Amino acid sequence: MSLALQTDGFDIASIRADFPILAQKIYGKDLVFLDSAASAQKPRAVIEAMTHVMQAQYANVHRGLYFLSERTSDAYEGVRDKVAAFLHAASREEIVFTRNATESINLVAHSFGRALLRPGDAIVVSEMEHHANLVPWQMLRDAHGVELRVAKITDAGEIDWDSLAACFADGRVKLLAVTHMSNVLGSYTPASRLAAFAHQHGARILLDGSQAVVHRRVDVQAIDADFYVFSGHKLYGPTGIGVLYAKRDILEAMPPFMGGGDMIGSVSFARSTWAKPPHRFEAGTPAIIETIGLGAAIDYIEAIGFPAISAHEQILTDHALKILSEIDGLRLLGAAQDRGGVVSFTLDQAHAHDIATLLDRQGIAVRAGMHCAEPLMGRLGVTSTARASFGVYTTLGEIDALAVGLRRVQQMFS
Amino acid sequence: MSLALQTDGFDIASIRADFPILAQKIYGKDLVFLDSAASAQKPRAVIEAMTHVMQAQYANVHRGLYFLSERTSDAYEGVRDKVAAFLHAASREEIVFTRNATESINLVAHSFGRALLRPGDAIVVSEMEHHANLVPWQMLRDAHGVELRVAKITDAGEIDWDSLAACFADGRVKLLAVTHMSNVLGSYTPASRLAAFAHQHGARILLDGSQAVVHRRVDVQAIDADFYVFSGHKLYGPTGIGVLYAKRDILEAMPPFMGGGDMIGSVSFARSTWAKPPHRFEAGTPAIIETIGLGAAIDYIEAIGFPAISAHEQILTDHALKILSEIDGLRLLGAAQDRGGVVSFTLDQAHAHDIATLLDRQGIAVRAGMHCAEPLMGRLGVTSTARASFGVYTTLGEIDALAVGLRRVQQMFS
Amino acid sequence: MSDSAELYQALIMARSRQPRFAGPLATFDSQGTGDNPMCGDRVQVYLRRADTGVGHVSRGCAIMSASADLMAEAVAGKSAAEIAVLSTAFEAMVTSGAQDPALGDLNALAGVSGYRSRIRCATLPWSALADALADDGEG
Amino acid sequence: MSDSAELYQALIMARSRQPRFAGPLATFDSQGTGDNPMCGDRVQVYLRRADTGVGHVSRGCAIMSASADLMAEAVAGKSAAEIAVLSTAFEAMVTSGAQDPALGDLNALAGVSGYRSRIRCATLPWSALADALADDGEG
Ligand SMILES: Cc1ncc(COP(=O)(O)O)c(C=O)c1O
Ligand SMILES: Cc1ncc(COP(=O)(O)O)c(C=O)c1O
Repeated sequence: MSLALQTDGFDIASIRADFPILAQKIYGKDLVFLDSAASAQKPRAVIEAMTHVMQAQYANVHRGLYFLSERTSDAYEGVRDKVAAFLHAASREEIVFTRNATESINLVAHSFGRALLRPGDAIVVSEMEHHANLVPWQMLRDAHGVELRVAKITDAGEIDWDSLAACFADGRVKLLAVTHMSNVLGSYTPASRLAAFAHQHGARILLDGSQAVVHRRVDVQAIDADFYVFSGHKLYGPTGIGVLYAKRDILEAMPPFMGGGDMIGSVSFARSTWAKPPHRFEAGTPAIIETIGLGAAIDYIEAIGFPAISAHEQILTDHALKILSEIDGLRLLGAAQDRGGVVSFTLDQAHAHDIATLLDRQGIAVRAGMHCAEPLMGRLGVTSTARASFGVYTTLGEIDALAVGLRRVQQMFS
Repeated sequence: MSLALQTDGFDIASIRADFPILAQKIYGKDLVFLDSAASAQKPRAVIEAMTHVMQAQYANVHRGLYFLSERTSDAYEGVRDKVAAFLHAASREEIVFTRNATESINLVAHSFGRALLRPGDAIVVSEMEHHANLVPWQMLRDAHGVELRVAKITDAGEIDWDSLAACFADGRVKLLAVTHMSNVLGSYTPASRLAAFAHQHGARILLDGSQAVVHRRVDVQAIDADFYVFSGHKLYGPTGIGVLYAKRDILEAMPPFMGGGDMIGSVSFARSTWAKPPHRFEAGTPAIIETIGLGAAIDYIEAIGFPAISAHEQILTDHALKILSEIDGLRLLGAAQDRGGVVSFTLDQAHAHDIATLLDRQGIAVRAGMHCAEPLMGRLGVTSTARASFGVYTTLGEIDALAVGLRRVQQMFS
Repeated sequence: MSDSAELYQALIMARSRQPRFAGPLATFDSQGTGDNPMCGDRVQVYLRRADTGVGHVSRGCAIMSASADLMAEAVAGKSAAEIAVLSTAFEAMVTSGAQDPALGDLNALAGVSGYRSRIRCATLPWSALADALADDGEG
Repeated sequence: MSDSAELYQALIMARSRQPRFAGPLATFDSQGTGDNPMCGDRVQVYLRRADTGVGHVSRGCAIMSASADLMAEAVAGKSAAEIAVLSTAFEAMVTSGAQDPALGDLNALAGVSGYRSRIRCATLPWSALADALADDGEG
């Protein structure tokens, strides 16, 4: 693990020291955590921000006229500014807090889908979507009579533009909902090109940024995204907090998703009116402590800086692709030109489950299964894969450890 | 504040020491926190449980085959058992995790409401509902064509049974959605009597336990509740986590609310099938850290014990009602026979906002406004109230401080 | 309590208790309303355009009703353009706490800047006035 | 890696690599399927009632396919009631890790108890068999 702890301009030793969990031993071995794409570990700054609110500042937000509530409201609403800046949104009113990326997409499917799409309109997703960006559209289809179309991907794991064009040919598509980075193949999709394509065809675009936002600077205005979603917990923040970005005019036109406190204008038994966005979409007591934790996570990442993070993860990914491809009987899935720190593979000799269990006993955490992307498994001709994914704290040495571990698994199975 | 720190069999000094925030000074004054009904403060045990997950155990749940994920899944699912025991549910499968009580009610309105109620069916709420238990039913009414009826309350702030009976007279009511304790008047409603009444009339009952669950032992089987909801953050737990209890057969019959990972059986582009309850209703990465925090909050409360908590809060409430009623020009709202630790009032001389601001500068936190119960304000003939509410850490001395503070406010305004 | 004196100073207490411009005008050209759904505050503003006479009916806290009354006094006889300037200066003053000589008695509300959640109380009458000014009398 | 040896012991490796009861039976009366949607594992079980002959088609990990093969061997010739007893004992054994003399070679799977998320792999074939037993041949 001492190998190449230091990549250029990136003080990995000090970054690792920021994550208390990395000092854990698993079955007496050093923890090699290669499952950040499922959920990332939390730096001390995030843990402390959450602890601080609870110890010194906590109260419910928005409606309290006293000191603690005002301070907590300021901190909560301050994170909205932070997220707006993080995504380079045009205004803070375009940032809606949700539980996770899944809820963000469901919110859009429900509010935009039922109110602004009409039966007969079509929605396009790609073959490499996470269930979170597929199932809500199926539910909308079944409830509301829209059509759901699937754009193919190439064998390399990139958008198949011919197939996409065919999906749009009849002019009925009103929404393209597509991942910005695949959680299985690591492929980045060309977000601004896809947005321009959708817009030329009179459709809106939703980008699932759950993976993408972790590895690179995202600029929703430069992309010209209509909707952009992500989860806090993959971005080194707490669970229970997610983000929906949507353009202001779209949010203004959308009815609420859930009803309750904080999202209303006025309420009478006969009839209620809605608050303006973003509050219209945040019913009830929000995830106050978690939102503040997300703010700390964004500060942490911004302090390292995306140029350094992207460069580091590029080195890791290149190294992983090279070293894993040298293992006989290992099949790497996907070969996109543009990819982030996620690598999926299968072994001829051993099933993904067996790989994960045997690596675990060496202290190495990888994910095995369908990765909430069952239809993609079918497309790839596999029933499951093993997946290693990288974060700011991942070292080249850990990737070497993975390769050594995989060879040991092969030995057992040969 | 030294006055009566000790009520019988209840070590309030040691309880207060468990809540780090209570040592804060506000504008140089001791914090007197009388807004627990909006959101309670967090004991060290909750803060530490959350910190511990993030420092030593964290990983995403359910799908990981490695050590950290297994441990975290066990801890997460363990809280389901804990909540089931806390509410005395018949099985753990009857406990669904949500963000808050508001989402729990929206889930029921959406999934039960759209799938199991038919246009023309009626829903009954009371005049003293929080917006969370009114607006979702209005939205369902407008989208789905059910009828929404309002049962009156008496001047004392109790359910008006004649009015309730009149609402049910035509046999079209299929759901009674009613608070178990008013967040404005403090009234407890007779939950099991209401449940029996609803059932005799062929209706289901949903109880909003957001306030009730904090002060007394709730037994959903003894009540025979069909649905019961509450929020973690009012129960000394973190934000971002709430609970929906529903009887097993009802949950089985309900379609999902949101779609995504973890709630599916199998997924293909053409069609997906749903997991069994409770997972069917928990799409995407759940609020893992917060759920574990809720577990710690329940342990904390159970260690004190509801008999002691209820007795303590009864003493506080009786004292507050007595001492506040001695203030000239102070009007107490509600006079239910059975009430919990929430007291609302108005002053002839000063508006609720002014009261809250002036008390704040004395370190006393109370809430002022409509308390997310705008229609109830109309019923009471006020536009807003000031509200003091009590928790396990509240002392008789703090209530005395409130009375002193209110007299000072009156002086300024006289 | 002494530091609250800064907010609840004599002029504000006096004007909330004995407002000079309370009640609808006998004749008026347009009307505007300010609502704060979070707390139930409501102010209605009546505007007579000829001399920019303003009357208000305030249902809410001392800050809000004093602000409405001081506003009515400050805008009397002013043009719409002058009112717009005044309104902007007022909002800046209650947000920053920095008194502005151009605001005269309105500066009594500077203390509200220290009470984040109360700023809205002070500005609500001004929203209602803007609403009245925008009202062309046909709505 | 040495402690993994307990789980992936010789019998399991052998039976997953060279199963003895793999493939559909030439003639069978009913069929059952076990699916684990979380990981994509699937096992199909073919049942001939006359002599309780079982064949399986397993697509999944070593634990699952070895378990299917050992199950086919263990239930051969047994009555439905006997199988129910065996199945309950098997589930208890893989959950607790306590070997049970009545289970014979099936005890090779005791090590799975230390791997919480893998217990489902071992029990999946048994669910498929229950499914086949419940199938009256008309479905
Ligand atoms: C009676 C009642 N119901 C529902 C709610 C809503 O709770 P939450 O905002 O946590 O969803 C509250 C608290 O605000 C309440 O007091
Ligand atoms: C591409 C992608 N989309 C959506 C999700 C769903 O995220 P969450 O479970 O946080 O809602 C994930 C992560 O699981 C993902 O990788």
